[in-house]
Amino acid sequence: MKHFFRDLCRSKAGLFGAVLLAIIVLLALFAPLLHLPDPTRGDLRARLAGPTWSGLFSPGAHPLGTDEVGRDILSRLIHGSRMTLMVASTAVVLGGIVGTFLGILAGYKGGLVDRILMRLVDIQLAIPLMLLALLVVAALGPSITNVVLVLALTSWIRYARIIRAQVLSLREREFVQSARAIGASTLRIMFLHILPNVLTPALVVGTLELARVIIMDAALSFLGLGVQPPTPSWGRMLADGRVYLSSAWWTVTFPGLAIVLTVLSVNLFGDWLRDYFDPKTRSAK
Amino acid sequence: MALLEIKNLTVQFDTPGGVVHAVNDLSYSVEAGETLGIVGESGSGKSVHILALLGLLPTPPGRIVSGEAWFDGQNLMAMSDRALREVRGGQIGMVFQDPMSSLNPVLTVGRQLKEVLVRHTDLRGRALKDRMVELLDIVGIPHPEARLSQYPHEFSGGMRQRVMIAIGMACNPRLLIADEATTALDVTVQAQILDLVRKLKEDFGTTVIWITHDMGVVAELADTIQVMYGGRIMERGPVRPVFHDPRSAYTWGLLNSLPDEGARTQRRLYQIPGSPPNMAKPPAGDPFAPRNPFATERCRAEVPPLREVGDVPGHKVAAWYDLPALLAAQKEETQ
Amino acid sequence: MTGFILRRLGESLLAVWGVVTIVFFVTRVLGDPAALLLPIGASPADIAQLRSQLGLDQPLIVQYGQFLLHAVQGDFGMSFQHSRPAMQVVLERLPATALLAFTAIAFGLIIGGIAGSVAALKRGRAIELVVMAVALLGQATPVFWLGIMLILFFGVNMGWLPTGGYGSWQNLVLPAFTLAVFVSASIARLLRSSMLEILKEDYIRTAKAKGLLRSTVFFWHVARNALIPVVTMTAILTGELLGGSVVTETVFSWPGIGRLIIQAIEAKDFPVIQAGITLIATIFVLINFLVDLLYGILDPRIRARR
Amino acid sequence: EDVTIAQTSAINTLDPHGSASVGLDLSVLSHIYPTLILRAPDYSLQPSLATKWEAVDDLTWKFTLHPGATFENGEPLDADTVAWNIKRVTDKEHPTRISSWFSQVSGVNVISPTEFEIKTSTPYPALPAQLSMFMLLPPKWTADHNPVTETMSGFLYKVSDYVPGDHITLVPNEKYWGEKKAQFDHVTFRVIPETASRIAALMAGEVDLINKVPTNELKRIDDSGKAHAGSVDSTRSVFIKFNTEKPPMDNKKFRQALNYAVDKDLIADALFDGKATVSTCQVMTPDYFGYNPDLKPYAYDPAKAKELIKESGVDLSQPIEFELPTSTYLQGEEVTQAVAQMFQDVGVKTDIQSMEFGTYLDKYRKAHDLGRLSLLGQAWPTMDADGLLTLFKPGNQYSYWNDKAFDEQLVAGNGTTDEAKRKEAYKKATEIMCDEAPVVFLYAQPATYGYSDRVKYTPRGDDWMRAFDMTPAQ
Amino acid sequence: MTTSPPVLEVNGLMRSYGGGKTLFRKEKPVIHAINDVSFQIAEGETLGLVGESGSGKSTTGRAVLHLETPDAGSVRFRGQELTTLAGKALKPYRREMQMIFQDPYSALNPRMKVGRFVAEPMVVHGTESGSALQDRVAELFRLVGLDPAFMSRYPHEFSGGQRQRINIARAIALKPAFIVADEPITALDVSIQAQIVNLFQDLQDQLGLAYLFIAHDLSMVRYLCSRVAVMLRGRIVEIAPTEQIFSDPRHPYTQSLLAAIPVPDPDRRRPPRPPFDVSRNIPPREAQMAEVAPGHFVLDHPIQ
Ligand SMILES: Nc1ncnc2c1ncn2[C@@H]1O[C@H](COP(=O)(O)OP(=O)(O)OP(=O)(O)O)[C@@H](O)[C@H]1O
Ligand SMILES: Nc1ncnc2c1ncn2[C@@H]1O[C@H](COP(=O)(O)OP(=O)(O)OP(=O)(O)O)[C@@H](O)[C@H]1O
Ligand SMILES: [Mg+2]
Ligand SMILES: [Mg+2]
Repeated sequence: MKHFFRDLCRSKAGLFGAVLLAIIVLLALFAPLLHLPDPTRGDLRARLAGPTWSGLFSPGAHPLGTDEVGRDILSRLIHGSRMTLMVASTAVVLGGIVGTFLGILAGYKGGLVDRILMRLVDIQLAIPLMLLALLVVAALGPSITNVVLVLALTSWIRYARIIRAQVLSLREREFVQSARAIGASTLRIMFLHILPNVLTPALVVGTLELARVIIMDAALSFLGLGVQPPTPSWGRMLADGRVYLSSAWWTVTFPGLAIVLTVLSVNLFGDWLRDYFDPKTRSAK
Repeated sequence: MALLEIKNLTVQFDTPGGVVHAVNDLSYSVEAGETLGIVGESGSGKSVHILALLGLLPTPPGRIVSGEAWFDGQNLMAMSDRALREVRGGQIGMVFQDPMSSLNPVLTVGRQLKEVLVRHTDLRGRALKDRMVELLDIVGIPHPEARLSQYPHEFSGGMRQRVMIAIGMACNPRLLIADEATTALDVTVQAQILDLVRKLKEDFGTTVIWITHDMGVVAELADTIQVMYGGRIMERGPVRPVFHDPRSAYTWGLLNSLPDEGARTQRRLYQIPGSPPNMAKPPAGDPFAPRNPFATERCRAEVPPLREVGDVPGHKVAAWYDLPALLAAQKEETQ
Repeated sequence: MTGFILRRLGESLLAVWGVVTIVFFVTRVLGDPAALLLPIGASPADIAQLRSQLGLDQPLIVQYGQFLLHAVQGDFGMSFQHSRPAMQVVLERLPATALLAFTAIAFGLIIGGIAGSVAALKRGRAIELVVMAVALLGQATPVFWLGIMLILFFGVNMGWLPTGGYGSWQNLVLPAFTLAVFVSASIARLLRSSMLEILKEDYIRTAKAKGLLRSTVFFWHVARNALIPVVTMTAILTGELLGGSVVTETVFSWPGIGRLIIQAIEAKDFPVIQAGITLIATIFVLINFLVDLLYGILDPRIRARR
Repeated sequence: EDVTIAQTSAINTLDPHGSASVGLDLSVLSHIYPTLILRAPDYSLQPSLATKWEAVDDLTWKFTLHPGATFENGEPLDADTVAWNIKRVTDKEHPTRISSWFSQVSGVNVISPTEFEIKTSTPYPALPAQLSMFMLLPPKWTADHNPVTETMSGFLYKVSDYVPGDHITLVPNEKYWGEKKAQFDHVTFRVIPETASRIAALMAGEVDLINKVPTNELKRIDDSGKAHAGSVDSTRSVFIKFNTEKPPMDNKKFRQALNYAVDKDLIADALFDGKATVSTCQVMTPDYFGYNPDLKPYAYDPAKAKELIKESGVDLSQPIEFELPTSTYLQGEEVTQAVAQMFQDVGVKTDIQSMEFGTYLDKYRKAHDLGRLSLLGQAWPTMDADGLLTLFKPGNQYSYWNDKAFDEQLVAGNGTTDEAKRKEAYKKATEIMCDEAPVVFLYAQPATYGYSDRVKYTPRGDDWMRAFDMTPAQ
Repeated sequence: MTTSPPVLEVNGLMRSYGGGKTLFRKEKPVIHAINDVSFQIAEGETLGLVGESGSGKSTTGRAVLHLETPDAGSVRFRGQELTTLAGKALKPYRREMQMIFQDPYSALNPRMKVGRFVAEPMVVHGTESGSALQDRVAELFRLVGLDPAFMSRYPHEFSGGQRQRINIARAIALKPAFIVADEPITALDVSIQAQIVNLFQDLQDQLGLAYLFIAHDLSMVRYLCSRVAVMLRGRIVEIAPTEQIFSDPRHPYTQSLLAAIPVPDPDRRRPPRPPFDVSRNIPPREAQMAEVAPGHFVLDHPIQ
């Protein structure tokens, strides 16, 4: 743990990403304690008020303005981060687990398993997200769990493809043969020998997916699938503010910025983490 | 006159584990027409100093701290990139060790051979093609014409290595540098390649630097042998005196480690005690001192300079001790 | 050769059939088009009659059989909304979609290619940081935000380009650029990382040791080998863009397939959904197939492994 | 002079009987095909192909046609043509999409080339209004052409250029038979689905007329100096529909309480910048026949609401689902959230469930399974109480409300063409509906618009978007 | 010839690659990587396997250990036929037979601590657990000459020789009876080669191991092995006791191989001589082994 922080402090980019991410996560965790205006209730008369910095600490101040129902955007952003981060990270992780597993399976087993899985990927890619989303709503009804499900469904293929390619080359490495030589089972080889060696690409895909998934939440809310109003989420805020982009820029720009910052921090921190967990680059003792 | 003269070359790597002192104040020269065999511990800077010389060192993490390398009156270290590219491949041919990864897998062998010829010679069209075929033929690849349009993966390891050598000598370089060029090959192919290099020397007076772990190859091919350890030269000189009368404890250890030829007489091979130095924390004095049973206090404290020894001119050793004397003393003791 | 192609084509056909089947059954659970097609106040009897007119009163499996039977003959039925052959409705939109997709991909590849190469070759310099930061922004910026900002600036404030629509090259610039930003961001990131890998390879050192010109090393040795992942990504992106980039099409009023299909889904226009997705799936599978062929050309080792 | 009109969605068909969508297909096609009657922006019915019409008796309407009218190809626009067209849409074997509009029409009597009668099975006072949405096709041409993809003009304009999904351009029809004049050399309908893009196109001078502008943008557009913007009341009422078939919505006191709980004025003022008009305890706007001018909206009285809820004895522990069709009504999401907030203020918890409009309609029309609360906006194109109110008639699948007394008044209202009698019946009906409160009455959705200063435009609250409501500014 | 019973008997082993249609060629040529390979290894014996690069040495090693399924032939381990076994049935034999790979760099899992890597065979076979396992790993580390403190390090922190020792520790963890060592010293420098070879010997003395020792370095083979097999294009062309083969090579390829050994003595430079032309002397399929002296077999076929 000590190494962890010392290493982290050495990398400017990694530290920046980590601090930023920590702030975002802490804000999300402690949102209820921050005495922010209620994010789900607004004053209709104060709707679409622009950001004002005068009297910042007075109760009626809206440093980032208000939305179309007069709710404080700052408060919605901070409270929304809970839902957004929860949904996005669950979806990314879920998609990551499934995709990584299937990628390893396809790559390691090869042959028929591989061909079936890869055609499955083709099929999945050809079906538009919207149809998939509607199907899930129709079949299971709208709920947060289903949002996560849809997002994870669109996500696993990206992992699977990239991991599979990686595994194809790993499979030929001698340590895999060595594992077979000692009588290790296929599952053991897949999880203990191959998996740790594909975590890096999985991490890279994951950081990229995070951005996509957060934004996708906005698309889903057009279908009524996303997070239900008035619960705040960044995607929802993007979707709802869209109409007002030209007259009330703050409604969309701040959630957009929040997404960009989150993605940025996750990327920077992820890059560093990747190096940290790569034993090759971590020989600093 | 020396074709290549390296002066005070120091190369370091910045790694998370600290600064690796890969090459330390290395100086030597190679005469035109000479064949220099370099042997030594892995990690002793054999490959790195060659890469530094040719401007091929990966920077970062590598860093040339100081040094000059005079090739034919020009300092390679001070040369512009552009000028250096004229020298590489044309005047200095290079053969790397790993034949599996040193050829570009997606280009045909012919193309990879052609590139270097087009770059450094005026051969074009028919003449170019003829030269390519000739080169493959020289290195002993059957059906050269057909092979030109094949990809590296269609060649066996030995054949790939021969292609690498063909590329290295394609433009009749004045200096050919081979870095463990035959390690992965069986001895017949190795012998073939050694014959080839000898022929090259005879026909063109090519100067050769041959890096290897195989003492047999050095004995067979080289005029001069240079033994390296910890980024420094331990011993250097014409092959005969060095093989027969090693003056460095490390050279002595190396030669001793070889199995006897002929019927098996030893139960165990001699092995040098200890393990290679961590070049991120190099020992203060003689890098070999920690493993050297003959080491003195001075060895551990102070880096010995390379000094002339023995009767054969050019035989030099970097050691504070006098090995023959010590060995004689030891022999007496055991008796 | 033919063996591989036939097998691969067979698999592709199977994949298209899979897509079509899934879509067929999925659409049927989504709702009833009859309720949407008739004006408010239409009686249940009217709706029932329309349903039988559209053939929706038959058992699902019969409908499916009929659909397959006609689909293999290229007949995807009449659009419920447009009262015209569904495939015709879809194909009308194909040129616009293809134009936008290919322009965006082309721009994206050029910009992303340059950016990614620069970032890889100038590793550790300030320029790498700048390029990668911009690429990250390009990936994280919501497309509609970017689109509308571009419209407001170039269309309204400057008046240089039309705010939307389809027709001349001016109409194409903004939507293509919007998509290209996204494409180039992906390409740049991918190309950079794959180039960094390639630059470490021994054969690059060999190429340099031959004294080759920098451009030769770059184009023939580095770029060529770094291309494979880029080709994979380009294929996915092309497929996605040919399937329609709904948000961009909507923001720029571009008459593409994506929006058509979304509208068809909203209106439960089954034939158009089915025709559209069959077309997309076919294109997609075809692209993947071409990519597989291209792999073989790019990397002779893959050719041998088959 | 040219004019460009932005539409929110692409037209689907060129067959005027193949779509019931007034704002899209029918708006475009009404430039090409003639109607017997045209509705003016002030909703008055104006002669077009028909010069005169009257109710002969409760079940018969007589029409007189413009003499000598023809289609562009010379086909006559006479009584036979009208009869053929009516037959086309009332053909029971091959119904068209608009057949339900004419379900009461039982036959046509051609008297002379310029005179004919329409027979209805029951009194149909709204028939002329309904006919203002009914366009005529040339019968002979239709026999060997596909009206879905081709057109044959019989009115002011004809098609010159059509790119499906993007735009359709019209030019004047030289062979037009009437006195009106085509005001523009080119009329282009362009598809611009995204609101922000539509406003941008107007500001950039690319289009001359847009609709469905969020109310808070109106002032900005108007102030820009490049265009004008405003709004009028539309004929569409927005309300919160109760599914009275599910408890506790069967409880009248509870329904009334919810009406008291909503601050309609605040919604109209704040969310719609004062551009919306609060409904007067009925779903009709003043433009409807049968509008009851005497009714007053439920006052905003949270205290009373709470009291009534207490009296009703409804258990409030569980949230009530509140269904919201997305991207359907102007600022519908905002209204729903505002209302939900007001409900909460009186202790009624709701659970907003947004869904895509198609899904919503499916629940509403087919599955008959609406949530207990849902946001709905309804209008009736003939602007007659017989129509809009029928949607609440017991037994009607759209009703979700079963009230005998209300039913009796509706039966009385459409049993005659006598205006006084009808008015009386609807007055009673609306009173019952106000008291019984099967919905939370909210407001008339504003019809917002923006137009460039190249044109003059008379705004209207029904959905028609027509070039002949505009003139060049000079 | 050998006195003790054979631990391993290989008979008529075949393995080919390729074949089938490809995208750009009508029919891919079939590579007969190994063709009719037969030999025996006695308990505690070391058989050297040398030959041309690409002659099928590694393939033989892998096929013997059932890491690759042979097309034909039999592999008997202590009398039990292995080629017909699969999955679970094979597992007990995996305990008894191990492999040391050519490349010490790629044979270690870069993401696994070496202690765990060495412990893995015992975990898989459930022979040891808990602190006993730790002790055993430490013991193995000492046995191969590594400091047990290195257990929690990652492979990249080790030198080539140390890595090869880790590989060996893993291979001997289950106290196997037989090990295939595939060019275990090729990539190492001379002083480390000596260490490894000494280690092999020590282990053989302590554990009674039998080795199949694949190498290019004939002087090392001569030093270490009691018998030598020479491979050429997938066939064993000669097999004999070491001294027999070095003193009296019969097959021309063996002869050229021996003649090509570089001698580490500058005074005795090998005279250049034309090498054996392999491509013109590929042993025909029907060629048979002939016993020319007791225990000395040579493939009998015409030589150009
Ligand atoms: N890219 C690099 N990054 C960090 N250290 C390096 C790098 N390349 C070489 N080194 C270090 O430089 C030193 C010299 O390495 P070099 O490759 O020259 O050894 P060598 O003598 O060629 O060994 P071998 O016989 O194994 O090829 C070693 O300690 C090595 O760890
Ligand atoms: N997986 C494979 N696919 C196709 N061909 C293969 C495969 N493995 C080996 N071969 C081929 O089989 C032959 C024998 O290969 P093998 O690796 O056994 O040779 P080797 O004797 O170990 O060579 P080296 O001394 O170079 O290690 C070679 O021609 C090789 O190209
Ligand atoms: Mg080296
Ligand atoms: Mg091998």
